[in-house]
Amino acid sequence: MSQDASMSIADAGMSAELAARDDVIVCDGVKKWFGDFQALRGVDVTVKDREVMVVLGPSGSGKSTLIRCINRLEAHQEGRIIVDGIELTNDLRNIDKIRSEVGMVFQQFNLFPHLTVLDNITLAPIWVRKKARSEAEKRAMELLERVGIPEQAEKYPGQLSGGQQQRVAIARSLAMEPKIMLFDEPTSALDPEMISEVLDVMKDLAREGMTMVCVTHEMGFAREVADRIVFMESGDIVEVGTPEHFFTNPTEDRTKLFLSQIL
Amino acid sequence: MKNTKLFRLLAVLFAVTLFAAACGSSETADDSASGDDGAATDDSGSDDSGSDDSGSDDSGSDDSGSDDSGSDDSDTETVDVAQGSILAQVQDRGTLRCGVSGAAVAFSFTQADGSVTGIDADYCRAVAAAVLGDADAVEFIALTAAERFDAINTGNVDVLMRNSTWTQSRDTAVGMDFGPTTYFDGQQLMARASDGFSATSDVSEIDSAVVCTNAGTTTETNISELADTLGIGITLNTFEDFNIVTDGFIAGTCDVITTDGSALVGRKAEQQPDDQEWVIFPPTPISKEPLGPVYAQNDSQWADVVNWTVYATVILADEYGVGSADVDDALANGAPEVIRILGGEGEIQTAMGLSADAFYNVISQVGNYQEIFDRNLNPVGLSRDGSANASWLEGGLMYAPPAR
Amino acid sequence: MEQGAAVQAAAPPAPPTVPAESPGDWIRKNLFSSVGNSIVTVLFVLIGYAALRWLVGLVLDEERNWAAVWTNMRLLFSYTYPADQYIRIWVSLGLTLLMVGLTLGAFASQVRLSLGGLLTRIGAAGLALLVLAIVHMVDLFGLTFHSPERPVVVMLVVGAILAAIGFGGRQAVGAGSDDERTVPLFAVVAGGALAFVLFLWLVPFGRYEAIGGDVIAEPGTVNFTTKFPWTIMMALLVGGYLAGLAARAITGSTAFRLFLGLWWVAGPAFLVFLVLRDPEFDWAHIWSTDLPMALGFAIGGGALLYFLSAPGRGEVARIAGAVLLLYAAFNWLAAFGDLNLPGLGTINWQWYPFASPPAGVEGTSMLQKARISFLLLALVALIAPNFAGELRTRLRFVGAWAGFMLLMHWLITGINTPSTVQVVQPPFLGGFALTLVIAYYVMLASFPVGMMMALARTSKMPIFRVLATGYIEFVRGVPLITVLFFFANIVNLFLPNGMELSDLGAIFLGYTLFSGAYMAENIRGGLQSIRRGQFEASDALGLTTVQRTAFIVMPQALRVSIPNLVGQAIATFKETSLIAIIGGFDFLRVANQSVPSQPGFLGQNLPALLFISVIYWIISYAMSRGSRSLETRLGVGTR
Amino acid sequence: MAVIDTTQSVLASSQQRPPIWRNSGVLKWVAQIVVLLLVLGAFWFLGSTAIDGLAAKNLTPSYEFIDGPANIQPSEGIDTAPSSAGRLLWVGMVTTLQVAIVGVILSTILGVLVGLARLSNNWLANRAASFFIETLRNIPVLVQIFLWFYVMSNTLPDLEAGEGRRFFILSQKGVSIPRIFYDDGFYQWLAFIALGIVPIVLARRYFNARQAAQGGQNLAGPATLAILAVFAIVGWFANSVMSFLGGIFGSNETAVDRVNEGGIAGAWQSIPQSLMQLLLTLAVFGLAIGFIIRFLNSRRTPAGLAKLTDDDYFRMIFAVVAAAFMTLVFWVLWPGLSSWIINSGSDFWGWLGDKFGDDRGTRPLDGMLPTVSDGRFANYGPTGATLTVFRAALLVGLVLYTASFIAEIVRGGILAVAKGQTEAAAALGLSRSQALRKVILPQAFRVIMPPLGNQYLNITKNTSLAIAVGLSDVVQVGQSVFNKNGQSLAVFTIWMAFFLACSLTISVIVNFINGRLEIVER
Repeated sequence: MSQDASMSIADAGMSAELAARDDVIVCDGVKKWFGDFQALRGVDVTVKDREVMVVLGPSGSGKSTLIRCINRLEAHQEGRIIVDGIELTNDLRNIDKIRSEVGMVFQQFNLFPHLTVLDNITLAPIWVRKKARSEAEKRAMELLERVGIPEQAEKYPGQLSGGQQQRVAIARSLAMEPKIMLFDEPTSALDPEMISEVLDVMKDLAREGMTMVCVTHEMGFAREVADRIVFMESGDIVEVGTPEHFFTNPTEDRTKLFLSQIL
Repeated sequence: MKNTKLFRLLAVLFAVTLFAAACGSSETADDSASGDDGAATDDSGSDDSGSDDSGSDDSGSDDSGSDDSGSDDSDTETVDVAQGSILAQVQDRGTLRCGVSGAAVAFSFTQADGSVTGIDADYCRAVAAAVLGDADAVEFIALTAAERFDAINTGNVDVLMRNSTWTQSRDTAVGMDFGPTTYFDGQQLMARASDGFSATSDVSEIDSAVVCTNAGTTTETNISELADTLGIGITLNTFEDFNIVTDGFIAGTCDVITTDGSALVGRKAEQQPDDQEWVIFPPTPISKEPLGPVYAQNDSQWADVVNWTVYATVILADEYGVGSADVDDALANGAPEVIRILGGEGEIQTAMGLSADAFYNVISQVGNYQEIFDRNLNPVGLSRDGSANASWLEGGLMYAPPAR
Repeated sequence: MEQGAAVQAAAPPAPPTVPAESPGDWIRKNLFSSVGNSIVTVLFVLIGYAALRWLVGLVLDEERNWAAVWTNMRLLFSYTYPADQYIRIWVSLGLTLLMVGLTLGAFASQVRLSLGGLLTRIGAAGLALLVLAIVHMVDLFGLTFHSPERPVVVMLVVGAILAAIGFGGRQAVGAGSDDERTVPLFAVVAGGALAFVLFLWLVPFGRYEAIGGDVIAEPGTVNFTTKFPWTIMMALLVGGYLAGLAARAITGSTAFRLFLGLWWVAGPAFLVFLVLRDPEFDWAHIWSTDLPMALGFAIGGGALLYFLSAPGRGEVARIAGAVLLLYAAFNWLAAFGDLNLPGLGTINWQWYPFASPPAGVEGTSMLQKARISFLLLALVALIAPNFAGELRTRLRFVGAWAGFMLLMHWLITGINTPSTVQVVQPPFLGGFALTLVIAYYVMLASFPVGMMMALARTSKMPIFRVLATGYIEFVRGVPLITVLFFFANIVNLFLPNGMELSDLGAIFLGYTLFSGAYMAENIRGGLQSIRRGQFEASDALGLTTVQRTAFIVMPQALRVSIPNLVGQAIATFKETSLIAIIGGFDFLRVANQSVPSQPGFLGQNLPALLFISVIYWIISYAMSRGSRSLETRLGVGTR
Repeated sequence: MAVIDTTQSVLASSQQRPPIWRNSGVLKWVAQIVVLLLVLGAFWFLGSTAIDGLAAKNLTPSYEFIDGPANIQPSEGIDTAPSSAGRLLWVGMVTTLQVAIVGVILSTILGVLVGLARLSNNWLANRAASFFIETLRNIPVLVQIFLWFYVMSNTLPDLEAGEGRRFFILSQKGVSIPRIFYDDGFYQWLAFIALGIVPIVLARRYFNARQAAQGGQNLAGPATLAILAVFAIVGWFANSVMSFLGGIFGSNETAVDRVNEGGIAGAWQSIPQSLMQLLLTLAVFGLAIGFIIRFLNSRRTPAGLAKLTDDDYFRMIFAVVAAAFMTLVFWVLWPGLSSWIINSGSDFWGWLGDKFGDDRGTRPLDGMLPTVSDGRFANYGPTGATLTVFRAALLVGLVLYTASFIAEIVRGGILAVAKGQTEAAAALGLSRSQALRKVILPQAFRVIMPPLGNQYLNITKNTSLAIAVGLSDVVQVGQSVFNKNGQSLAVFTIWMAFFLACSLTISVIVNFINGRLEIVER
């Protein structure tokens, strides 16, 4: 019974077409503590293949923690997370598999400052995917073209602007050819004029059918690209729905309050 | 298919590795067994079977620097003292490892050109000349007072010539044997004439003085025992380095210094400032300090070699006056005992495991007792005449058993 | 104005030039700007006068017999290394200077020094000499005047010449244009070398020799013994610099820097163990045993690693590594011979063909280097999957292993082979050479110790953390001298029968473990300065812990901790002097005990001590200056 | 529905644990436990080898030599004719501590002065300080100590006999200054002053409240000083009223007498050993359990207890294991510890009782001028506080060396306070000295404190170089002891314990000060 109930919340707001697709990420009663602080209080959510899901919520609501658990940057303590049919446990093989299938883009870019842009992008393909260097570099240049900065390949991250750095970070993730991309507030640390160049790259990705989970405050992006929007507060999912439902007719009071503050 | 072939190749290569390791060791063992290399002692580790790594002298440890911390243990070495007499080890090795002080004036010190001189150093050379035929085949191992006896016990040195006093406890409990005394010394004190001292002063006059001496030796214990017996109060400062003691005395920081009389005489001869008149007292030393060679216990063959090297120099010096200059002449037409000692007949020496001309080499390369004494101790103002170091013929204590 | 050479990179813009001011203005501004300032000035003039006068008096006192130093130069620097083998020392020094030149050329080619600053410094040095000489001659408090003795006259003349060159040149160059008039570092190096060589050729030294306690001086002979070698040395230094510049331009910097780095890690070992010691190799043994074994480990181990580093063999490698590790541990256990377990009886290893035979029994035993190699192979096999990749990556990995094995086996063989250089008084190196060698190897060896301990201490695994913290805090809580006492006197008691550490080996081990704890703290500082995002990004990309540490964390952490590491290196260098207390013939002990025990120089401790202080000072100061300029170039201090 | 099925099947199948060789949770602990076992095994192996080897040499490690004769006499220290080796080591420890404390104080003063001079506008002061720093910190401290010894003994004037009653006598035998020492009434005086705490607390509370209510000057500080002064002055004359404490504390007699005499010392003495063992056991387990309870509380949330990580469990288990190990120590490994605590506790109270005895109660403090003995040798008499050349060489070497480091630390600390802080202080209208006292120095102090603590640690450890100049510190006497009796291992453990205790004390003090200085920030 409880299983059914949780599934109903997790799958809420799904169109029939979406519901028919495969589950790519399944979170089932995920709980997480930091010391005595409980960041996730039993989160149930399912992400479908080629779906773009946007996670909204006030700061400290557990959005980032949730997607970091999906990549096992944080280990959840109770509940289960299944990514592409593989459950995240202590099994090293599963962790490796999931990490190489799930790309992640951070708020602070987290490029490696002592490596050139090209080395940043080729590092993981060479050492994790075991590709030949020449092949990895070729692929890296393609990706840099795609994010629009092929001329910066030999520079160090410190020499680039924030928007450029974030695009390199996206290229770095894409170089691993992930099935799923996680975005953790990718535009929050950017100057306003640089936000659009990053969002454009993300929109392209969405259009190409990448499965994406985005934590963001860019409402325009959410409305335009998202298949579904999840609203979280205090480590709980409060409301799940399509963008139209969410922005025009939210059911929960807390969601309304949040939207009124932010819009 | 190609892959499995590769695996087989790998397996074979790996087996080869294992065999290489194993074979290497057995050959090494054979080497040492054949005896041309004397694997028994530590420095002879020419075979690099790791378990007898480098000797203590060649900083063998530094290999850890080249690889990584995991191999610290490669600094280890085996010392297998149990195998045979030290004599055989020394002959195998080709050098004598002789423990000395390295900083004792007239006994053993390092010259500017790197050579080691002094009476102790000369006796090291004498033993080397007797055993190896070459007075220069010596490695001088400088030892501090504290570590010298351990060096004997662990076999790091073959013989110790480090102005070490022959005492009962050292001879028995600490586990060493002492050879014949090469220098009869005694602890004395040195003070300034301006403080009212003369050569005939008594020890009780040093009441309330600041007394300085060197640490880790018998002198320290002697003086505090004596002060207790006499009921006088002194402040005793002890130093690792006798230079500080002398310097403190020159400066006046120390009122009285004390150590073996020979060292005091040497320092007085060399270092006395113009305005201070140093006196050494009391006339009869406060202790007996017979100094001589020390070697490991229970190795009578080696003990015989060291003892008779000393006796040979003594007999020839005092009884026959044969020195390095006239040794050839003496061998041709000297007294029968001299010829015997110098190897004219030969059995005495070969019975000891030495070559017949062992003591001839000693006398010709190092000299007799008189020469060694004159060379090292005369320059610092010490003389044999009238002292315990004079020949028994002149009332001294230098006496050797007959050679026959 | 800093003392010494002011290293100034050409790249950053120099501050705007200040218009020249008259000396009077300068004095008023810097010394007498206020009443308080004037009082401070007067006070410092008096204190400075008294201190300098005392210092110069100390050096020039007639009781100082400086011949104690000049006569014993050889003893001080190389101890009893035999004179007829001295060519080895010259070769080592020449190679080192060549590599110093190459390194300078490769890394510092951009550095230019301000000409004005340089000249000012020369002038100031001359002025300082003049001031010292005058201070010595004029007794201000007693209002008397000493007529100058010979050394003072020399000081006056040299000081005047230097001051003339410096300040005259400064005037000729013109004031206030320092930033434009620069000279390349090369010119300074070459000029210094030239001055030194000219000095040797033109100034007749005496050769002193102590024979039987008498000091004999032969004027004009030092030149003949040292001016030729020194000229070659200086030529090598300058030639190396030029070659470094050229090589950098031709080969591109990465490969060349790798070569230099390898040299500075392994090169000194070659010099010490193969050039200075000249091992008497037993070639039959080498062909039959050493070489096959080294090749076996290089090829066999390499093949294993090649197999294990194929993609997707993580678990195979883990199991293979664990098995090898057990085997290596077993070898070590068997090496100790029979194991007495109280209450459990004795474990006898004799059934194992490679166990050490009991004392007095002939038998086979595994070579120590085979045991080490197995252990290393096990550890490398465990981390092999982290370096898996396509063919070239794997080949490079295997190549590194093979090269390392051959090098290690060769070095261990070299170290364990007796020297052909017969020294009168072992160890074969002493004095300054010993100080340098110990300091160098302790720095080198404590680095991996420190790195492991720092990683363990910052690790998330509690037992590692507890162990590392315990080790680091324990070592840092006790004085070095007690640690050295322990290792020099006590540690052999802890080793099983048949194993013994040589004196220097024990000192080296103890000092390395001591230094490693401090090193760990310095590296930990660097590790903690790395932001969490770097770890997360590496994890998100799927890098393993080893890869993350090797490629992302350590390179950044080490860069941050360079200034502290250099500080640690200076401390290590200075504290080698403690070896003198426990009986090693290092620089200090030779100066403080060997020299003043010679009959001619009894009690002449002060000259020798002052001399070695100057040498210690030059090296430490040069290192700290170098670290400071490195710091500026890496931009560590300017964040 | 097929999709749901796959998810369900994954959910079902994943209930089984991953195999051991790739379970990160298991592997992590396996690696740690293997390393722990290796380390413990190595310790056990090396330790048993050492004990066997020593036993073979008749040198089984024991601490019995502590009660044996001293055999050597320390050159200087609180007792130059110690009755036992233990006493000898104690004399050495006191000398070490004396040198360390004096060194810390002097090097701090000198270092701060030089550091300020380094920042001075005066060119000469600036250069001189720079010269001082760069010269001294680049020469090994051991070389400096040797140099100072030779320099001092070569240049200082001779001590003339019969010179007496001056405030300051400098010679090649050292320097002597007036000595201030505590007299019989000292402890009563201290106890009397301690009485003043009550009025001080009351006064502070009153003045603080008044300032909070009415504003204006806070007189709490001056009032504290005034009350202290009053109690000190009155106590100087009236300290003997405190001698009744002697009876309470007990007497400094033999163990049996103490029990009869009563007092705290007697009560302490009559504690049976097993009770002390029990108390100690209870104490350590109490500590462990207290730690676990506090730890669990910190992990408790409104929603219940948080899920604990491996690390959390490790901490709790570690606490229990540590307590169990200590229990083992109390009952099996070192049962003597309990009786030692009983005896020394009793000794302490007995000693204190003796100090408060009825017949005491004279002047608390006394002073004497230095004199020179009139005998054959000119030596400083016992009246002055004398610093011998040996100790002076060590002290000067250590102080100058350490001061050169402290100067750089001070300079760096002051420079680290951002320029904006000075400007902000000026903008607020604070005067230069106010800005320095209230804004710059407190912040600089925060930067300075941790490296300064390190330097204090270094100076304490470097006191061990006393061996170079023959000063009888704990290392030098320790070395003499094991040279005589061969108990090197035992002496080594005593050194370690002593220096670790010193280091720990210094870090505790530095951490405490640091905690007080910490700027509250998130």
